[in-house]
Amino acid sequence: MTPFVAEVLIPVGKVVAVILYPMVMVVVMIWLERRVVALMQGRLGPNRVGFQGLLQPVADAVKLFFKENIMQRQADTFLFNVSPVLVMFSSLLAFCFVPLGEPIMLGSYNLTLWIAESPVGLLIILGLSSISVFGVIFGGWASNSKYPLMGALRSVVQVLSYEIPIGLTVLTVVFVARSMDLVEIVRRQEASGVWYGFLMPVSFVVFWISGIAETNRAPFDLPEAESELVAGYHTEYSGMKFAFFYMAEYAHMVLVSSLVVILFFGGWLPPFPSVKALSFLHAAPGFVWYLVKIMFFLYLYVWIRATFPRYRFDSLIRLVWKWFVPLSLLNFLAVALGRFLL
Amino acid sequence: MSRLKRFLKMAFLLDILQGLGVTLRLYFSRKVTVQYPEQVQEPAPRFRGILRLHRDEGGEPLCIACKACQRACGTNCFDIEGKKEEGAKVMRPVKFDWKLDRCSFCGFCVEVCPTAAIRFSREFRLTGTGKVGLFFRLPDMYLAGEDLQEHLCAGCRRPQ
Amino acid sequence: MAFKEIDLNMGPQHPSTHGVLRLKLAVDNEVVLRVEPVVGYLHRGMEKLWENLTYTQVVPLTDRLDYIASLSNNLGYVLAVEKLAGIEVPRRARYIRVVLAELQRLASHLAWLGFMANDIGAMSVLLYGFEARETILDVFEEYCGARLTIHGIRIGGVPHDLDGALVARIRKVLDGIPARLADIRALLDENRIWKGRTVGVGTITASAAIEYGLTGPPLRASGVRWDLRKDLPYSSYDEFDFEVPLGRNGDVYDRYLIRLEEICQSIRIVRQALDGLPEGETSVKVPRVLKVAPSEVFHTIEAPKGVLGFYIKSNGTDKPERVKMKSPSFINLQSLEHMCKGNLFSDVVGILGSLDIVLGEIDK
Amino acid sequence: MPELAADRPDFRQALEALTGRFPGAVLSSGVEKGESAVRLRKDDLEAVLRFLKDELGFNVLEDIIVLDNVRTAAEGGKRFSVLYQLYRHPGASRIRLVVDVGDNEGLASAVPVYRSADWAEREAFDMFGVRFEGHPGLRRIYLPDDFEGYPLRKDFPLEGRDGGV
Repeated sequence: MTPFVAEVLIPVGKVVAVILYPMVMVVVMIWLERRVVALMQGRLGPNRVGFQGLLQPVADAVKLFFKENIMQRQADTFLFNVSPVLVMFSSLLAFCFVPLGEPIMLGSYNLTLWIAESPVGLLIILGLSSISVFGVIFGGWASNSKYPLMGALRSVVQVLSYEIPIGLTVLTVVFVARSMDLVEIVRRQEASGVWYGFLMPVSFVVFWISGIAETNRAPFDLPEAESELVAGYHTEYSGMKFAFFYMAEYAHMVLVSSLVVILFFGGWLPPFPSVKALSFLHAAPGFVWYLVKIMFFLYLYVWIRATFPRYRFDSLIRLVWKWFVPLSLLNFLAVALGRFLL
Repeated sequence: MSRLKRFLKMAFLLDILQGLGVTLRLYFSRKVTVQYPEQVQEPAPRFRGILRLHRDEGGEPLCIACKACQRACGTNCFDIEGKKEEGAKVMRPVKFDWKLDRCSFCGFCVEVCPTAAIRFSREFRLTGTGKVGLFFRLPDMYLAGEDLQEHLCAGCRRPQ
Repeated sequence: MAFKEIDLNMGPQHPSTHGVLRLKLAVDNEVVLRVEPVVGYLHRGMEKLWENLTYTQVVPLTDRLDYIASLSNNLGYVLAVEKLAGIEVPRRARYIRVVLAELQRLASHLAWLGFMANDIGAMSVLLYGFEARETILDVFEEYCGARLTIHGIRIGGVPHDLDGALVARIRKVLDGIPARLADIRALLDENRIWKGRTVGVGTITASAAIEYGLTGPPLRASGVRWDLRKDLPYSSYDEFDFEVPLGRNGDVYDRYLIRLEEICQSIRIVRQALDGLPEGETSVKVPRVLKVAPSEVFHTIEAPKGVLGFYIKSNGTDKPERVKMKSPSFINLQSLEHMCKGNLFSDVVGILGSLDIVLGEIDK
Repeated sequence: MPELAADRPDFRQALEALTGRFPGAVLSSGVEKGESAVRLRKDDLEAVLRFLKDELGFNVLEDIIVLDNVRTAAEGGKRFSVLYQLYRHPGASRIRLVVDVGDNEGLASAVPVYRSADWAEREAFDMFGVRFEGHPGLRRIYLPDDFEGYPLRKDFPLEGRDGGV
């Protein structure tokens, strides 16, 4: 292991891997969403492009790439162009802190399956995910037309008010795991033998539903409500700029799913560690388990989108302020008492 | 009692889970998609496709140019001229112009035709590439199948 | 900060205006202040055309009025002409017309269910509703060869007879619908998001509904018991027994429930009509060139969208002097502003969906 | 020959109340094909409408129909006749009021009495050019506002004017 390889090649390789990982997940997600929603509606979904439609996302990307980039004359050019980048940048950057699996020993070199591990990893991810809100707001506002403006206004209120329950529920996990370092949290769950999702089910449910609202998905997709605001904040976007918004939304979904998996379902830990009979499960590396859990939550995203109607704006806000915030406060209290007594 | 039951239902997200249950069951249900170009759903016997003229067994056209269909048509798609050859028993159409783009498939012409010369076919692929393809002269009224498609795309500039 | 009201343009190209309708909305940050529907984008001058066509040639044009329920338009016009010309239709033809009209009501309500649910976000229900509707359109295709602009009812009777195979197929279709409906009801009826979007939204009281001339399901949702099939029975509707579902507080949720209940009632009617199908001719001999003595008539039927009326004045020739169509969607749309005032912008979509309007019928 | 008004009980009773209350208003009345029609003088229209709605319970104005009798009108007769289809609910009975209007004469609007007359009158104006005084916003409903001419008039060519809007 020459220093050149250890110092330069591996970090660069890891960075490329972290950039590619969400891209691949986005492609998988696009295909998964169209197929699953279709199958739930009694139809087949894309099955023409490539085997069972697997090349459909590629076809979409190529189509969007060659589409003309239209911009409103009165649009604010700088903000109009910067917002897709902002949204994309914040989602991808957050993936640097997401630990994908147990570090692997390459000879003497300890290859860690994440780019950075910082004691405040969780805080950074939450901070980055609220930066993408700026992208949405600037995008909607800079398009200088009424529907995107309304989409942007809705998205501001929705994302900000849903960050409170997310913050509180994350707090309960940090409280129990005594650290904000994601790797540490997974290790704690391994040590304590129980996943926090089962220890604190209320936190998990509130976090998950707020996560859906955070990414403007399914019942909470008011900022991009097709039947009301035509296409919400990205109405005026076309071509690659629209593709950026589109991919960023999926990347954000993958980010929230991986957060749920790490915080509440023990990142890369195989299930039922204590049961001897199922010990063959340990054979699969941590990364595979991490992927399986993420795929379940991504499937859940699509499943919910195919089932539920859309919330109205005021009931959406009433839901968070009247139900989620007090619920997560009480839950935090209960967890605090629990830890104090046990 | 019902208030408590309702509260419990709401608290444990029963309506949400019921909805998810329905979509999951339908996820595994039979799919109804017909893969169109490969599988073609056979239209019903009485299907009102494009109008076609017919000939009797001897190959003689049945149409006697009586213009009953022209009169019955509400959107005047027909423009017929008939001529009686000497020695022929019955008049024959010399000019039989029919505009597909004006036809509303109402079926009056088929009902009113005395010799059942004009009838609905079961052809539903009627897309053309220009007005030229949608205008039918007398010989075109007998086309069917591929040469009908050929005619419909008459005005197309793309090389065949 | 001076209060500034945004005037928003919804349509004419908008995903949920069910055709070419433009809504001029005055909106104060999502709260609707004023709604002004602008119509006329689909105006084809039907009434002018009708004055220059013979009585029989007008029937295929009535298909294109409410293109979701073309058989009901046929029935409405044909009954008016028969009353005008004094044509007596054989009993078997009247029963077949009831079967066709009620099947058309089923298809129209299923299409409405799909559109409205999709507007409020439940996109899967659109597919389930349309899948059930396809089975009914197959019956129409089997019966007279067309699926949307059907032209399946003629002056003097019906063009074809219902043979055994077709009756069996209709019964099979009728058995399939309740199951599909149960799926949709399980998805929507008790769903808190759906109820949150529909209960108490776009309410209209019974007196205001009558004042605005509202008819059909939106009126019955406010508790007014007015169904022409019961009050002024036509085409032997009085020989079938069915209930008229009524709502209590006239909001979007009640209109949703009423149309679902009407689907069940229509199934009952079709079953009774098929069981009691009398023998006899399917149509009476009508002269090819139908000349009608000078007179005038205004005849109404209960179409899926509301009371559909035809005023016809004859002048002795084979062409009507004047044909005026009273369109239910045209009148129901007028009360949109009354229902939307004070609600949120996203409710306008739900309320418009619950009115079940079709622009072909509004613009004529 | 229209049947005599006498044999339709509910119509006869409405007719008597009407002639009692407005002596000169009813010009003629009759029942044809089971439908009752009353021809009114133009200026009593609004009062009769209000009377029918409040006292006799005809609470629904179903439709406003305009006829262009330019060919059939007798010499000196009015060109348009405007028909009001009224419906009584509950009770399921109908009455049709007929009012004759000259070419550029106005007519009292029915909107103050029946809200549903709003668009019906706008359509009548758009198609025939009949002016309804007192209508909150009388303008074209189907055709663009700058369209000249009234299409449903008998003298308007079927194929439209060439180069028309």
